[in-house]
Amino acid sequence: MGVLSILIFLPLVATLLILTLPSSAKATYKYIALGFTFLQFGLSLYLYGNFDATLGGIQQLDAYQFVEQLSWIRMDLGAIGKLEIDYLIGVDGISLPLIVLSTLVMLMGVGASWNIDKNPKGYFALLMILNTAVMGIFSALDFFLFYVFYEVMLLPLYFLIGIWGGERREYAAIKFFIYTLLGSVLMLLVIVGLYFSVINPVTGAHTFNMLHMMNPANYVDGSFFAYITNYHEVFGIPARLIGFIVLFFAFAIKVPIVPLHTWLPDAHVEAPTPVSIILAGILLKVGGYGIIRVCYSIFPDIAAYTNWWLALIGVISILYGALNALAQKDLKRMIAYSSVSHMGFVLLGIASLTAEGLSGAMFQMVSHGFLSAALFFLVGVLYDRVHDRYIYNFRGLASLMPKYTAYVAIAFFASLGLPGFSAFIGEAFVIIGAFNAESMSTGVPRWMAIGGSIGILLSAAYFLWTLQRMFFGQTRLKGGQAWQEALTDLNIREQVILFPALALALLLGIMPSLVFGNLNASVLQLIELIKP
Amino acid sequence: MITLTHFLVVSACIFSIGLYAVLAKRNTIMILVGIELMINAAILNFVAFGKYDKINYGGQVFALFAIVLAAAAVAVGLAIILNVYRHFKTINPENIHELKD
Amino acid sequence: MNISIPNILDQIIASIPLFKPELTLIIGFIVCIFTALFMEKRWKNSTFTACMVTLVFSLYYLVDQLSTTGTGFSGMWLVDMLSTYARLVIISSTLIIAIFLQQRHSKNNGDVYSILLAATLGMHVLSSTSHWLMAFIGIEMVSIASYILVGYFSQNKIQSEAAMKYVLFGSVCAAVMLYGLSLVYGLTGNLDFQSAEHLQGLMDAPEAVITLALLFVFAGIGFKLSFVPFHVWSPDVYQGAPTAITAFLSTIPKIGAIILFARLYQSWSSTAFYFSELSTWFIMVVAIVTMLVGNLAALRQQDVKRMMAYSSIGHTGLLLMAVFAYQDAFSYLLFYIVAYVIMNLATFIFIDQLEQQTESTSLLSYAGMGKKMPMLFTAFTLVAVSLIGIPPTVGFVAKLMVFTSTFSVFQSSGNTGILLLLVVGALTSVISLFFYFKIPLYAFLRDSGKESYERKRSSVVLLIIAYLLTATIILFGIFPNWMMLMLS
Amino acid sequence: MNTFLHISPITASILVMLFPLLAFIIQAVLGKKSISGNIALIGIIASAVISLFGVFLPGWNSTSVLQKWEWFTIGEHTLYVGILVNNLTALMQLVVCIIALPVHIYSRAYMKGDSGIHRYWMYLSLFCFAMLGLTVSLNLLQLYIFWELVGFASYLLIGFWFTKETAVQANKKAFLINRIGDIGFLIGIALVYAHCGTLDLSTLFDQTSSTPLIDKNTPWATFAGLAFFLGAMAKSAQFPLHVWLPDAMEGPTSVSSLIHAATMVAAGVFLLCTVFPLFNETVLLVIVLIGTLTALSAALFALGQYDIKKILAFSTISQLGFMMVGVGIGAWDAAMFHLTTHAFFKCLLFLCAGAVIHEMAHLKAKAQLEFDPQDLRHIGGLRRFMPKTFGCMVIASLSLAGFPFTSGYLSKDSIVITAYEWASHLGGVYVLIPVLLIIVSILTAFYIGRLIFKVFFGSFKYRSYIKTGMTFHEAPNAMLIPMLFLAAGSLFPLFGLSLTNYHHTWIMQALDVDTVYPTLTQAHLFIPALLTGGAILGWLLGWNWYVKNKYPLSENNSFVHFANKQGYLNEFNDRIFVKGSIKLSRILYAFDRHVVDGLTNLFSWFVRQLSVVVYWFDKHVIDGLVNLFAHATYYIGHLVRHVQNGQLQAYLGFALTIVVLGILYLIIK
Repeated sequence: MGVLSILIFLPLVATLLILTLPSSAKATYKYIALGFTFLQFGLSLYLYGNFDATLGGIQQLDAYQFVEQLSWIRMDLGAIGKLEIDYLIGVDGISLPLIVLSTLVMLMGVGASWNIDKNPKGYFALLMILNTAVMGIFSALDFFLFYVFYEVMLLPLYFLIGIWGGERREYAAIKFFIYTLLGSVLMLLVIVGLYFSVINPVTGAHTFNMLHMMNPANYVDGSFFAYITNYHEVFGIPARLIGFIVLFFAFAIKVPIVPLHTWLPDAHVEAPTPVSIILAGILLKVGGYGIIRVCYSIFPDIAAYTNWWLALIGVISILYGALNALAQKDLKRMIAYSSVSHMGFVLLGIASLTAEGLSGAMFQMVSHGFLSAALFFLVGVLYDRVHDRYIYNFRGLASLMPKYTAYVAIAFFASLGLPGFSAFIGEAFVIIGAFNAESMSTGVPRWMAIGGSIGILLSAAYFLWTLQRMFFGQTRLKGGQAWQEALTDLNIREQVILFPALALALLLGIMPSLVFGNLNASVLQLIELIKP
Repeated sequence: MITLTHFLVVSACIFSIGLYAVLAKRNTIMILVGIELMINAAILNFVAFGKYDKINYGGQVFALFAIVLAAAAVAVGLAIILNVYRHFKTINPENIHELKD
Repeated sequence: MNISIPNILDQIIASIPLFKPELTLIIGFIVCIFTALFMEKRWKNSTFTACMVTLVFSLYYLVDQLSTTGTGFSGMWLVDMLSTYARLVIISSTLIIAIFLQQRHSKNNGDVYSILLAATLGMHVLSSTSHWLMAFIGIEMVSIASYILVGYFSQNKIQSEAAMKYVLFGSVCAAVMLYGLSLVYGLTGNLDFQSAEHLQGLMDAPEAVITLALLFVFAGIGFKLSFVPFHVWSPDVYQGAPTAITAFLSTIPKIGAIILFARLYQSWSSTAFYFSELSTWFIMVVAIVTMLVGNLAALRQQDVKRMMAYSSIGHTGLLLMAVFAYQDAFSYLLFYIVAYVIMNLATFIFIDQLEQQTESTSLLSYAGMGKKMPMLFTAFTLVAVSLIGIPPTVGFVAKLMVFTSTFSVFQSSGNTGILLLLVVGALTSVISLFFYFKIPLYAFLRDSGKESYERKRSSVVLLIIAYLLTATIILFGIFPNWMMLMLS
Repeated sequence: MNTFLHISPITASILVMLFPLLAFIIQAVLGKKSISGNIALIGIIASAVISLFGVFLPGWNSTSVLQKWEWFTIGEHTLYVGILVNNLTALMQLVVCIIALPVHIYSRAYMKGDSGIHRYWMYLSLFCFAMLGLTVSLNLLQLYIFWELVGFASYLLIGFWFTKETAVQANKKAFLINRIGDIGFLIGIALVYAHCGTLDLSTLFDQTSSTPLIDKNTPWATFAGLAFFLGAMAKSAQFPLHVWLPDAMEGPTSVSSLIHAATMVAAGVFLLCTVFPLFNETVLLVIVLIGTLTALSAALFALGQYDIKKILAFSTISQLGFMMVGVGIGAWDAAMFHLTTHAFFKCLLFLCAGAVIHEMAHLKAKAQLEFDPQDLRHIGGLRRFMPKTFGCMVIASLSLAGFPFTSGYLSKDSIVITAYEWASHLGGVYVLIPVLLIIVSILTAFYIGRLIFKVFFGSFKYRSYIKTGMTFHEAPNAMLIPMLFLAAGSLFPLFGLSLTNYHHTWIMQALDVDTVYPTLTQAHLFIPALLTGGAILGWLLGWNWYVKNKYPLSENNSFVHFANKQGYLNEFNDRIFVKGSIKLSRILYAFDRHVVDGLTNLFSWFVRQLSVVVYWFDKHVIDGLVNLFAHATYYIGHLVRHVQNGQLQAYLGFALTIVVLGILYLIIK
């Protein structure tokens, strides 16, 4: 039982503990959850500390770290050979930052759900299951395992949104679920296809091992997804292209990209604050991670072939999301759309196929992780006080709750890409990478980069507009006197949750090497893989 | 001289008649009768073909079994129809549609 | 072939060992009839006990039959791994059904068990023969037994109507099948569909007649498997029949039929002649349509049993997919069957429990029940998840294996239709999410206006069984090879 | 002298940066408790001293030194943070310190008693840190970071009185328009990085290396150059991105003086000087044109203003235009020189204006009057009440107008003359540029004269109140001393003892860039004359028009004719120039307000509407499609159920019909 497995299955223990405890001890649930997530955070920091940044990972197993490999499922299916599934987990530069991020955001999430009083038992149990699934996704190296975690993640979310959500929670929950499942069942077909196209060079059996799938040598000639001598076509489209598109579709739903994003505003708005924190902080990253780890690593040839379109989609998402955010009157919705815009940068960076762009995208994912978490938390603070998020109902909050305003201002400026904060590094390097793409001749034209940079301008527009509209000017509230009393300034707990996130944003903005350092080898390796 | 074709034609006719009864009759008993007819058509075939099956009398044996099973099925059917009549006071399948979407 | 009497006798005596489990069943059947007649007065549950004993015994015989393979009764009786495992599944699920019946219908239920045993016997016949005569007998036995089971407890209109529809529809299909069989017999002169001359006869036969014959034959099997267009009876019957019987109908008869169908298809699709082509296309088209119809129609259902009927239609589509991809390796076919049986039994037990609580099988009556009985609904939700085919449940593994095998067929043949089959299979599972998740939706997300029901007649035994089944669903979902070890 | 403290210029300049940062952090931690501003003051004093003795004196005219530390590695490239100390940066840093110091002192008195004073000092220190960091950055990305930070600080300071609607509108506008520029800057950086793989100024523009990294005559270089210039345009409020600066006057006057007059707005010019080697002819020409246009338009706008700060704001814009021209014609040394001198006198102008406004505001408050304390029409004849302020202001204005003996004279000459040389070298229409510049400087003289006369001469509207015991007195020493200091700085001696020849000023000698075109000696004669003459003329007109707005001369004067002539001249001038130009200015200003600024607003409005449309699209089309799909599926499900009508025979019919159809199809096909 390696440290990574412990990291993954620790929350499961918490779940069991919570479920076994009688409801009379409901007060302790949150402390259990908090304790376990803290433990996890510690473990992830341990991983971070003992991580060897020189190893690349990506498609060679020996370059992964904290690897654990157990043969899990061996089934003889007669004519179609042996089913070979391993419990194979490991960490490389791509997954490490996301793991650390997830543990942190989970911590924030638990902190944010401090005063959940509706059936805390179920709530924290589900939260912990979700936690396990997320950790699993980021460290699984076997496609079957990956898929299992990927799907397991959905169930708790459905209930977390559906039970603890807002008025239209049923709609939001099922919409989210259907969307993601649609992507993942199609993904399952591609997984099966890959399974038949790839053989484990050692045993000669078909395998679900992702790393084997990344190596062209392991493909069976004439198989459906074979690298060379592949005549398979479906409706005139080459098989590998189909496979890539389907996988991309599956993950793009999670990212989400326009026009597959419509589950996101509903899910975010209806979800309770902690869940939207986790949604924005972690689950969107699963999409980006999937694109890098699965689509690009397993179909590098197609990746190089389609990146023009991916970049286009990225730019569209950036601008489209930003414009939508600009039009919002509900603060939470506004932030949800801003996530769409910011995740567009991730896609653009990935599609640029340059070291700068990819690193920028990864960095953007990390920074957006806790920044959006902080933003949603801030919205939650307001909502807790007066149960209203309508921007026009607030005016001049600055003089009413100065601390809160300060935090909001910092969070806003951090996420609109003010230098010195992490988002800037991410976005700047995505742009730089996109510009670089032409020099590297990866086929992403410069006007896309410019389009992306316009997105930065727009993000400034909607954040500043909100800031000016809600917080500055003379204090005028819809709720009148009642709200005046209700709107108390941040308390200690809230500050304790907020401060680390924003501090981290600043820290990473000043010392990006904290992330880039561990990223570089893997990114270069990936570039190598894609550029034969 | 009666050839195989005659048998087949006759059985086909019987089958069709049975089918008609099953689909068209407004009385469950008649439906049962229709079923019986269909089965008998098949039995007729079996016997007819059995004439050409030299090795073991598969056709005839099958025919026997079929008769027995048909009888059993019909018996059960009648019992159930009786039961239906107790509840519905009718055996016209048109009026028996409690269960539907 | 030598047909002198002593030879035949020798053969029969020689085949007895292969027939032990069925013999037990037959004996048990008779014993049950007598106990039901005479002992019930003095000793309640005597019949039940007798039935259980019988089942256990035949289970035992089956287990030590595991290694043996062979044919008996001049090739009419065929014992191989597939049939043995199938019968194992049948027997064990019959055990559960028997307990179910005993828990639910404790009074004047004597004859049910004998009929149940008869049905089981029929199923055994179906699953271990390649001879049309046996097949027909098996089908009829199962059908007649099921008619009786459905009609047995009929106290109200609905149940009697269900019985009537079932018997009439079934008999018509049987008749049609019989006619088809007669034609097949005429064409081939041999009733063993694995034998050479049978295939030879089909090869030489004119296409039109083949078409007629095959489709007629498939009608009979289609009725048992309830695939489109022979599915129409199942929603009504499932809804009308008592829940315990529905549980029986939705699981056991399908096992035998699917095994038969698998054998049939395997032997026929081996050649490249019109009839094999026909059956290939038939299965593909029917599978697609069945999955679509089943899942789409289920979307609108408000009655859980009816919904489950449609869901089982949808699963029939997937079973057909498994049959389609069935070559020598039967493991995933059995795997899917087992998974399907476990899931359905669990589901119907839960439905029954709730029916006892709320006197209704309508989804609306589940509103807000999640708070009152969290354990049950959590388990129920897990089963639903498994029915959709989401990991980490056995349903997912089963589905994955079916897809896998189908894909292997696709890769070898490159037939785009198969890809369509796969895509439909995938998409329908998304659709199915919608209606399966109505259960947790109502239970957890909605609030009940009504006051809580008084707990009455909720059988602990059944609940325990259901929970165990749920546990196995998860367990086999995570470690499917354990089940495979049992299967091979 | 460079043995001072025995620290290298590098360390020194780091310290210079760090002190304000330290002050900022301390005050941020202290929060409301730090209202005195002592911390900020100490910080800036320390910076000033170190920057003068530790960086400037040792660094000046010695070879440029740099030191860099690895920041992070991305891909194959490693980025460094570093400090670059050469004449340019050292000078800029010193200027910032020297200007910031008096402003701090001034603010102590000026901002006394404001409720949010603690934030004021915090922001001010933050700004100083960012600005000082900007000056000595080695790495373009690092530069960009500080570049945006100063913008952020200015955002905070403009919106300092955040309950004032206009103020928050203004700071939003300022930040957004600066964002446009920043994106230009970022694109420039991206391009440079994409082609050179490094962002270190030292390696990029390494004069010594035989093969320069950048071939500036490539299309991308042009593109990059324009991108950088876009950045500079927004920061330095060049037309048409100047619209934010007048609004920015909503901030406290002391802030305007430091940020929006002396230092931050000059950062654009500084940036262009830094990346100067990148520019090719095309870019430079664009810079010249935009610069001239800005200078001219802003000067014209300034003519018709009544708000003191607005006038000064426009004059700042116009002077920045001068500097841009300086850069554009390749004489960025001249531009830097003007930047330096301008920093002094423009800051001084603002401080004086601040003092005046301060007093007016006091009066307004005490006498419960309702008027805008910044409006010229309410102010007048103050020279009696605040002579010292008057003195300072006069010096500053003279310097701005470019009278001899002032620093403005030298620096302005330097630009205009070089422009003339440049033009005459190129010939043709290019001559228009220096001509326009001369006209602009005359206009400058006129409007600043107008300001002076209107404020300090004529009669004071509210005398009566002062008669009735209301005190209206000189600014307090805390405000006066900085002003006096700056006034001293606005005179020529600070820059060199030569009265006339700017070539002898130490700045020009140090930064001397050799221009391709020859120096024309005669230009050094007539252009200054022209400028001075024009300036004097402008002031005379102003004097005649605003101070004695009637004919000054009596009948029986020996100079009657001449006087009359002069009178005619006056009238003539009056009709043609003054009235005309003022009208023109009004019209143009209206144009600026309603068209240029209007365009900005229109654009923002347009984006708003677009966003609404897009959202509608998102909600109804895309999401609509999704839901439509769901409902369609649902409806199909409904259709499928039609078979289940409960009729047994219908079921049978259905099933068997399908079988028959199947048979028929199979047989027929």
